[in-house]
Amino acid sequence: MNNPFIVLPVIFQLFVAVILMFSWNSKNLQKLISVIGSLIALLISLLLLIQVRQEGIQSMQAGGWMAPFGITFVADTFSALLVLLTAISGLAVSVFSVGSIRNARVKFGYFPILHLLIMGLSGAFLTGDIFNLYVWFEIIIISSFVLLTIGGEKAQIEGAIKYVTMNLLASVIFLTAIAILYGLTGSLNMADLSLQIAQVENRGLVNVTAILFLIGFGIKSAVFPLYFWLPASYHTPPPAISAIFGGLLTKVGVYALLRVFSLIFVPDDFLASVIAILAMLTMLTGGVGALIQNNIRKVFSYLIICHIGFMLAGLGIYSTIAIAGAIFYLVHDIIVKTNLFMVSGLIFKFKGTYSMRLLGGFYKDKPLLSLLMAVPLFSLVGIPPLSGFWGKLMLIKGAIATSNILIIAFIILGSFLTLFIIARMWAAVFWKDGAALPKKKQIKYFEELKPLKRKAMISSIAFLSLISLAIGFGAEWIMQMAIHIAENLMDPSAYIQAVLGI
Amino acid sequence: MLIAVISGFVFALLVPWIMAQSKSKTTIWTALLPLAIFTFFLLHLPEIQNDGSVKVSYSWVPSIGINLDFYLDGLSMLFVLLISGIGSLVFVYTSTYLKGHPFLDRFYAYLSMFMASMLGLVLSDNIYTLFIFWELTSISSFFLIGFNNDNQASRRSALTALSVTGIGGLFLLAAMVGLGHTAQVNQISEMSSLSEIIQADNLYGWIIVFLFLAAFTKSAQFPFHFWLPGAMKAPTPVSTYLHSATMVKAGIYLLARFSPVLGGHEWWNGTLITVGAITMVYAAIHALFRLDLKGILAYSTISALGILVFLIGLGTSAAFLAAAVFILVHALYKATLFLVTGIIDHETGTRDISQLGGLNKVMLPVGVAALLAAISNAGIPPSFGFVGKDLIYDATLGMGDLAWILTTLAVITNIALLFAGFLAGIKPFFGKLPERFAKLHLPGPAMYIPPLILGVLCMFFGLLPFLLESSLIQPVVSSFTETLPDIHLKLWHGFNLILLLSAVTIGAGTALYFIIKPSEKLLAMVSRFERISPESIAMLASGGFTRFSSGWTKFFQNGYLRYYLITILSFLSLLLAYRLFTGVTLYLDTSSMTAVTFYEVVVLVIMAVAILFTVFSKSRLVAVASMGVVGYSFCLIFLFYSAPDLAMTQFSIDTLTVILFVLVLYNLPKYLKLSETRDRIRDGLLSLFFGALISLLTIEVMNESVDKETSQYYAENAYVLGKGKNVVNVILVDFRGFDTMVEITVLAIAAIGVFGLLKLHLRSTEKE
Amino acid sequence: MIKTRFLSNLLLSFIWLAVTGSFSFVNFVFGFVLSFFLMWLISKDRRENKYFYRGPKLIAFVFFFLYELIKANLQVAYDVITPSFYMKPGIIKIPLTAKSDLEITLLGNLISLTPGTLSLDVSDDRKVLYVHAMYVHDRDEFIADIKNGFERKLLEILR
Amino acid sequence: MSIYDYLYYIILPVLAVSTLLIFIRFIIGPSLSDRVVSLDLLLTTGIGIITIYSIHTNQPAFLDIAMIMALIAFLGTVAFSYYLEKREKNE
Amino acid sequence: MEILLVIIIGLLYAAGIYMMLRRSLVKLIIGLILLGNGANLLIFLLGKIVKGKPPIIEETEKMLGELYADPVPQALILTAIVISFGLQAFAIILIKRAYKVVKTDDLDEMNATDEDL
Amino acid sequence: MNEYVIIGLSSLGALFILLAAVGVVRMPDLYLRISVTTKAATLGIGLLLIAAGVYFNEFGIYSRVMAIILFMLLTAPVGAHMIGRASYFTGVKLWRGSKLDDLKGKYHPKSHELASEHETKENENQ
Amino acid sequence: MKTLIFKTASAYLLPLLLLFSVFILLRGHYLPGGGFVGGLMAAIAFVIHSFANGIERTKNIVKFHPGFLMPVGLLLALLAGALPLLFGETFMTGLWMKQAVPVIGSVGTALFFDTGVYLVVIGVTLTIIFTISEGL
Ligand code: NA
Ligand code: NA
Repeated sequence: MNNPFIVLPVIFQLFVAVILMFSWNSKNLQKLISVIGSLIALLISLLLLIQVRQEGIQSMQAGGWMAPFGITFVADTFSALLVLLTAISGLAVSVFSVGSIRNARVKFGYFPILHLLIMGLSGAFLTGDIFNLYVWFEIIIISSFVLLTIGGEKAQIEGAIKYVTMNLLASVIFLTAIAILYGLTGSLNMADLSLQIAQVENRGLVNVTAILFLIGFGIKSAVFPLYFWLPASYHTPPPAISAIFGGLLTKVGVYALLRVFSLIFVPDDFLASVIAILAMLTMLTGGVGALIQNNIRKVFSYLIICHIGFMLAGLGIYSTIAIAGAIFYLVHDIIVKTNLFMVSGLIFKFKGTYSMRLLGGFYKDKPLLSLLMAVPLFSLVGIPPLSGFWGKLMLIKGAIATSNILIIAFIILGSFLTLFIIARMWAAVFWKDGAALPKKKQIKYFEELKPLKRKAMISSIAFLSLISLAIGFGAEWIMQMAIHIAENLMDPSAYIQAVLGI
Repeated sequence: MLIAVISGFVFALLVPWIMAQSKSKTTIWTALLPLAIFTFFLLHLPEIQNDGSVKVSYSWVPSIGINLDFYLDGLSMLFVLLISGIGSLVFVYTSTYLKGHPFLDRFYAYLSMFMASMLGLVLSDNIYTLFIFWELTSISSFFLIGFNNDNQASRRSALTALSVTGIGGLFLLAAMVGLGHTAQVNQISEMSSLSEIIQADNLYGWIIVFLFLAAFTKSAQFPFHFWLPGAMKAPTPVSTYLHSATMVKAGIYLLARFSPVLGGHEWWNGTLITVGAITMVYAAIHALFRLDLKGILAYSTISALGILVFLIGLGTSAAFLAAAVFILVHALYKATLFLVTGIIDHETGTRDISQLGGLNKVMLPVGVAALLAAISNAGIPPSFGFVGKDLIYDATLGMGDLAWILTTLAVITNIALLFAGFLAGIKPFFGKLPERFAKLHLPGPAMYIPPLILGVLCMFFGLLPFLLESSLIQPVVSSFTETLPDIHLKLWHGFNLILLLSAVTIGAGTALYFIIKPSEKLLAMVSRFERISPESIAMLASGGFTRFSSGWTKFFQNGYLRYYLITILSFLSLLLAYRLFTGVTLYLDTSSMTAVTFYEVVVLVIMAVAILFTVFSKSRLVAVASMGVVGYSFCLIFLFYSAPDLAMTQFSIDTLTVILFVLVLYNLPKYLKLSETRDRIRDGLLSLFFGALISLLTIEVMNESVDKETSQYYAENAYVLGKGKNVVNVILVDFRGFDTMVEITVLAIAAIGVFGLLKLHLRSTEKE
Repeated sequence: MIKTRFLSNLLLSFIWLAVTGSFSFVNFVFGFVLSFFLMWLISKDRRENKYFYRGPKLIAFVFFFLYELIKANLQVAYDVITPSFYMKPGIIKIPLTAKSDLEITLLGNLISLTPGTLSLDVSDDRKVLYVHAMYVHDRDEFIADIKNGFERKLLEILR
Repeated sequence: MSIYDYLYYIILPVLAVSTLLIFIRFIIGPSLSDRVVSLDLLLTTGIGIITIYSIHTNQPAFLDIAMIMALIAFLGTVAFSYYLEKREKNE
Repeated sequence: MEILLVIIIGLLYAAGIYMMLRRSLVKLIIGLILLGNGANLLIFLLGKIVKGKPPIIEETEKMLGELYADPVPQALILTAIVISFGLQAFAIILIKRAYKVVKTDDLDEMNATDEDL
Repeated sequence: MNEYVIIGLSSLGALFILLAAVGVVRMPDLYLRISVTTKAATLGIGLLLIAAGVYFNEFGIYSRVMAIILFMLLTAPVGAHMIGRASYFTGVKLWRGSKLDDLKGKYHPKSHELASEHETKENENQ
Repeated sequence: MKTLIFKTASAYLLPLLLLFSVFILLRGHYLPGGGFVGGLMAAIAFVIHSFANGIERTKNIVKFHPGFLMPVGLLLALLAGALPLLFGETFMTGLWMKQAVPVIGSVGTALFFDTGVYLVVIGVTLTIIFTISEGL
C-alpha cells in the first residue's frame, strides 16, 4: 500500500506557507490565502479520515523506498483524526487571526509560520518514523518559539525563554533516546522498531530507554513535574497564538506518548504505575494551579495541565477502555482549549484585561455572546452530555475495571476543580457587574474593529463551539473511533501490517 | 416520553426568542408546557398500576451502552407528577413574581431546562443518562440560584451549591460506572435481579460510598447540608421548586431507586439510618432558632430530607410506604410555605419572622394557604400530614430492638418541625399587624392561587387518602420492594400508640411554639456553635486547600528557570538511575573497540579541556571561542571516524555560530552575579551524575551490537537505485529526503523569526 | 588586456586537455606552457607582448618570495628555538609607491606572509603602510629593503 | 618503515604536539586577541592534520574538508576583529 | 577509543546541563549547544565507529565495500546539527532582543510571568 | 622516489608548524605571535598539501591542493592584518623590548580613521 | 570595517567562494558536500563581503532580498518532491534522466532538491546575518 495522498495535509501546508512567503508584502492577500488554504486543508484532512475509516490504515513510503528503509507515513484512525482536528483548529485560528492579529505581525511572517506550525503538527501525527518525528517536533518548537517571541515585550520574551529551554531539553532527551534505540536495533521505522525491540534480550536497557521517552514526551505534554514551561509562557503571546498552542502543542506530546508506549514499548508494572502517579499529580498540580490564578489565560493554561493528567491517566491504566477515554478526551480538549484561548482573546478585545478581578458584566451586556462562550466553558467542565464528559466517563470506566480507586479520586478532584474554577470564572467574568474599565490607549477595542474583523473573531469561536457541541451530542461517532483507535493501539499488528506488510 | 423530556430543553432555547417576539408582558402561558407534561403523565397513571411499567429506548451512544432508556414506574411517576405539577404552579407564580424583570426570559429558560433535567433524571433507566440528567439539574440550578447575579452573596451561594452538588455528581458518575461494571448491564430495571452479584463484588463498598456521597450532597444530608440554606438566596420560585419539592429530592430518588439493587446490606441500611437520623434531628433543632423565614424552611426541609433518608434506611416495606407518602406530603406543604414566604417577601420586603405578624388582615387567601400547610406540616388531623406522620411512627415502631430509639428521634424531629411549620405558616399571619404593612394588598391571583391550590390539596388528600392508594402509592412502594405490603391509607387507625405519639408531638410542638420566641439573641447564642458546624469546617478546609494550592503552585512554579531544570533533571536522573541500576547488569566489553591513538587522544584532551574552559571561563567571548574549539575538535573526531560530510557541516556551522555570538555579544555587559558556591556544587553534582548516567548507558548499549539492516541496504543501493556515491548525501536527499525538507523549513522559520525579532517594533505596546 | 590573454591561455590549455583526453595535472601544466609559448609566437603587438614577459617575471618573483620566506623563517625559527630573543620589534611607517587597491593589498599581504613582519594597516589616504616587524635594526634600511624588494618587483609585474 | 608508518608515527604526533602547544596559548590568553590568533592557528594546524590523515587513510575526499576549512577559517578571525573594533567604538 | 569518547559524551552532557543551570542567558544557550553536541556524539558512537572508511562508494564500485562507516547516524546527525543551528541562531538573536527589552542577561530577573497571578 | 619527496615535504611542513606552535607559546607579545604564526603555519601547511598532491598524483587532487594553498595565501595575511589591527585599537600592548611605534596616536579614537602624517588635534589632546 | 586590504581581498574572495560553493553543491551526490554546505559557503562568501564593505554594498550585489531565496528554494525542493506524482510515483521518488550530464553526472530530482536546499540555506544565512548586522 503506497498512498501518497496521506502526506497531502503536510505538503499542502508547506505549499500554502511558501505561497504566503511569496506574498510577503500584501497583508490582505496573506489573510485570504491563509483562510482559503486552511479550508482546503480541512477538506483534505476530512477526506483522509473518511478514506482511512473506509479502507483501513493507509501508509506511504516516501521516495518509494520500502519500509523500514525510507521514511514511512502512516495514517491510521488515530493519526487521521488528529490531523483533522489540527486542521479544524488551524482553520479557526486562521480566521480568528484575520480578526485579531495586528498587521505589523502579518508583515513579519505571522501567517507562513502559523501554517508551518500546523504542518509540523500534522507531520508529527502522520509520520511512522521515529527520527522523522523528532524532526517534526523541532519544526513545531521553532515555529512556536518564533510565534511566541516575535514582537514580544518583556513577558513574552521571558516566557519564550522558559518555553524553549525546556522544550529543547526535551528534544535532546528524545534524541538521546533515538540514539539508543538505533544502537539497540539499527532501525528508525516505528513499526519495525516494534518488532525489533521485542527481540532485544537486554530488557533492562529497553526499560531505561522507555524512561527517556517518557520524560522527553512528558516535558512536551506538560506532565508533572515537567510542565513548568507551560504556565510560564502560554498567557503571553497574542490570543490567536495562545489558541493554537493551547489546543495542540501539548497534545502532540500526548499523541507521542500514546503511540510510543503502545507500539514500541509496552509499559511494565513499574512504568505504568509511574505514569499513573504522574497523571494524578498532574491533575492535582494543574487543578490547584488554576485555582489560585486571576488571569483567565493563566487559568486555562493550568487547566491544560490538569487535563493532560486525564489523558495520561488513560495510559497509566492501560486498558482499551481507558485509552479510548484518553483519546476521546484528547479530541475534545483540542477543540475546546483552542476555543477557550480565543474566547479569552475576545474578552480582552472587549475589556482590555485578562484579570478576573476587573472583568465583569458580560452576561448583562452580551447575552448571546455569553451563551456562545458558555459552550466551550461548560464543555471543558464536562457537563454531560457536552464533549468533556465522555472521555472522563471512559477513564473512570477504565479505572473501575482495574479497581483503581485512587485514580478515580484524582479524576474526581480534577473534574471538581475544573467545575469550580469555571463556575467561579463564570460568576466573575459574566455575572459580576463589570465596572466600566478606563479605556487604554494602546488597545484596539472590539468596537473599533472593522466589521469583517469582528465577524472573523466571533465566527471562529462559533465554529469551534459547534464542533464541541457536535462532539458532545454526537458522541457515538467519536466514541466508535476512540474505541477503534484504542483497540489498534493495544494491538498494533494492523499498524505493523500496513507498514511492513507482515 | 422522550418528547416530554426533550421539550423542556427545546423550550429553554426557544423561550428567550419567543419572549423577544411577543409584545405582551404576560408570561403565564409558559406554564402550559409543564401542565401539558403533567396531563400527559397523569394519563399514563393507569398503565403503571398493578406492577405495570412503561419502557422506551432511543439509541444514542450504543458503543458504550449509553442510550436514552426511559422507564416509568410508580416511583418515577410520583416524581414526574410532582415535578410537572408543582412546576406548573411555579411557572404561573413566576409570571407575576418576576414580572418585568429584564432577564425573565432567561429565568424561564433555566427553569424549563431544570424541569426537563429533573424529568429526565427520574425517568432514566440507563445509569449513565441518569447521571447526565443529574448533572444537568446541578448546572441549571447553578444558573437559577445565581439568577440575581449582581448580588455577590447570590453568586457565592450559587457557587457553593454547585460545588457541593457538583462533587456529588462526580461521585455519582463513579458509582454508576462501578455499578455498570459489576452488573454488566446499564439498565436499572434489569439490575434488581443482579442484586446479589453486585453486593458480592469487591467494588460494592466503593459503589455505595460514591452513591451516598452523591445522594447526601444533593439531598443536603449532614454534613453536606450547608449549601441549602445558602441557596435560598435564589428567587423564591427557585427555592420552592428546587429546594423543597424536586431537586433536593433527587438524592432521595436515587437512594430509593437503588434500594432494591444495593439495599438490604448492613452497610447500606446502617449508613442511611445514621446519616438520616443525624440530619433530621440536627436540622430540625437548627430550624428552631432561625429568624429568616427561608432559613426556617431550609432547615426544616433538610430535616425532612433526613427523615426520608432515614426511612429508606429502615428498609422495611412500612418504611418505604411512609417514605412514599411523606415525599408527597412534604412536597405539598413545603412548596406552599415557600410560595407564601415569597409573597410575604415580595410584598413586605422582609422575611424576618420577628417583624412579621397579622398579615391575615391584608392577604387572607395567602394566610389560608399557609395555615393549611402548617397544619399538614404539624400532622394535625385531618391533614395529609397526619397520614404521613402516622406511617413514619408505624415504620419506626416496627424496627424491633431499635424501635424506641428510632421512634424517639422521629418524635423529637417532628416536634421541632411542627414548631418550624407554625413559625412559617402561622406566625406571620396572626397577631398584630405592624403599621407599615397596613397598606399592603393581596398580590395578583397568579401568585396566591398556586399556594392555595397546594394548601387545599394538603387537606384534600388527608380527607380522601384512598384516592392515592392504589393509583399512586402502591405502585411507588412496589418499585421499592418485591414483597408488596397491603396498603391502606386512612386517616383514622383507632386509638393506639401511634396516635399517642402524634398527640405528644402536636402538644409538645404547640407548647414550644408558645414558649420560644425567636430573637436575635437566641440566634446569636446558637451562632456560637457555628465554628464547629460542618459549614465552617468546610470553609476552613477550603481555605486550607486554597493555601495548599497556592503553596504547591508557587513551590513548583517559582519563576526560576534553573529550578525548573533542576526538578526535571533530578526526576529524570532518579528514574534513569533506578532503572539502570536495578534492571541492567553493568559490564564493559572492550573486544570490539578501536585502539587508542596518540593524536586522537590529543584531540580529545583538547576537547575536554575546552569544554571545561567554556564552562568556567569568566568572559562570554572566551566561552564562545572555546566553544569554537570544542566544535573544531568535533570536526576532527568526525573526520577520524569517516564522516567527512559531518566534519564539513560541523565546521561551517560552528564558525557561523561563533560569528553570530560575536555579533550579538558586543554590547552586553560583563557576566555578573556569579551564583553561590553552594549552588554551584549542587548543580555540578547533578550535572556530573546525569553525565555519568548517560556515559554508563552508552557503554551498556554499545555492548549490544546489532547488524544494521538499514545501513546495509543503503550501502548496497545508494548507487544502484539512488544514483549517488556519497551514501550520506543519498540518504539526505533521497532515502530520508523528508527529514531534509523539514530541516530546511526549520531554517527558513528561524530566519523569518530572526528578521521579525529584530525588525518588528510594535508601536507603543499595542496589544492584540 | 592581460586578463583576456590569460583567459585565452587557460582556454587553450583546456582544449589541449580535451584533445589529448588525459586529464592530469602534469598534462594541464604542459598544455598551459605550450599554449603560452604558441601565443607568444603568434603575437604581433608590443603592448600585447607585455603578457609574455610578465610571465617569466612573475615566476622570478615567486622564487624571490619563496627565498625571502624561507630566509625569514629560518631567522624566526632560530629566535623561537633559542632561549633568548635577538629580535628588536617595532611598528614602522612605510611610505607607499603602490597606488591601486590591488597593489597595496598584494604588497601588504606579501609582507604579512613573510615571517617576522606583519602589515597592520594602511592609512586612509593610502600614503603609508604601517608594518610591525621583528627585526628593526635600522628603520631606513628596513624601509628601503621593502621598497626595493617586494614593492618594486611587485609593481613591475602589475604595471 | 613505510611512508604510512612515517606519517602515522612521526608527522601526526608532531602535529598533535603542535596543536597542544597552540591550545596552551589559547588557555593562557591573556587577551581575547591571543585566543583568536591561537584559534586561527589551531584551524590551520587542523588543515595539516587532515591533509596527512587523508594520505594515511588514502582518502582524497578528506582534502575537501581541508579546502572548506581554508576558506572559512579566517572568518572567525574577521568576526572577532569586527567585534573588538565595534566594542572599542561603542565604549 | 570508544571509552574516551564515552567520557567525552558524559562530559558534554554534564557541561551542557551545568551551563544551563547558570543564571546567564548566554550560558544557557551555550549549554544547550553543548548538550546537542553530546547527543550528536552519542548517535555517532552508537552507530559503531569505523576509522578511515567514509561511506563513499569508490569510483569503480557500485556499492560500499566490506567495511564502511555507518552512514545512517551521519545523516541523522547532519539533520540534527542543521536543525539545532536554526534554533541556535534564533536563540542567539534572542539574547540581543532580550537584552534590549529586559535590560539584562540574568535569568533570575526574568520571572515576572510566573509571579503575578 | 615519490616516497622520499613526500617524506621530505611532510617533515619540513610539520617542522614549520611545530615552529609556529612553539612560537605562539613563546613569543612575548601578540604582534610577535601573529608574525611568527601566520607565515610559518602557512608555509608548513603548503608543504604538507603538496605532499598530499604528490601522493595522490591526480589532476583533481593537484588542483584542489593548489586551490587550498591559494585560499590560504589569500586569507591568512588578511586575517593576521585584521586581528593585529583590531588588537591595536583595543590597546593590546607591544612587548616592552619593542623599539619604536610609528602607529602611536595615528588612529582617530572615535572613527578609527588612520592618518598618514599629521596627528589629529584630538589625538594631541590625549 | 574600513580596511583597504580586507576590502580588496574580499572582492577576490567573493567570486572564488561562490564558484566553489556551486562546485560543492554539484558534487555532493558523489563526494562530501551537497546543498547544505554549498549554501553555507555561498552565504559565507557574502558575509565576508559584507564584513569588508558594509551591508548595503553587499545587498546591492545580491540584487534581490535574500529572504526571497527561501520560498524559492522551498518551492524547488517541494516541486522536486512532488514531480514524481505526475508520473504516478509516490512523493519524493527519485526521477533520473536517462543519460548522465557531463561534469555534473546523473541529473535527477535529487539534484533539484539539493539545489532547493542550497538556495534556502543561502537565503536563511544571509537573512540572519544581514538582519543582525543592520541592527549593529
Ligand atoms: Na602574517
Ligand atoms: Na612576516
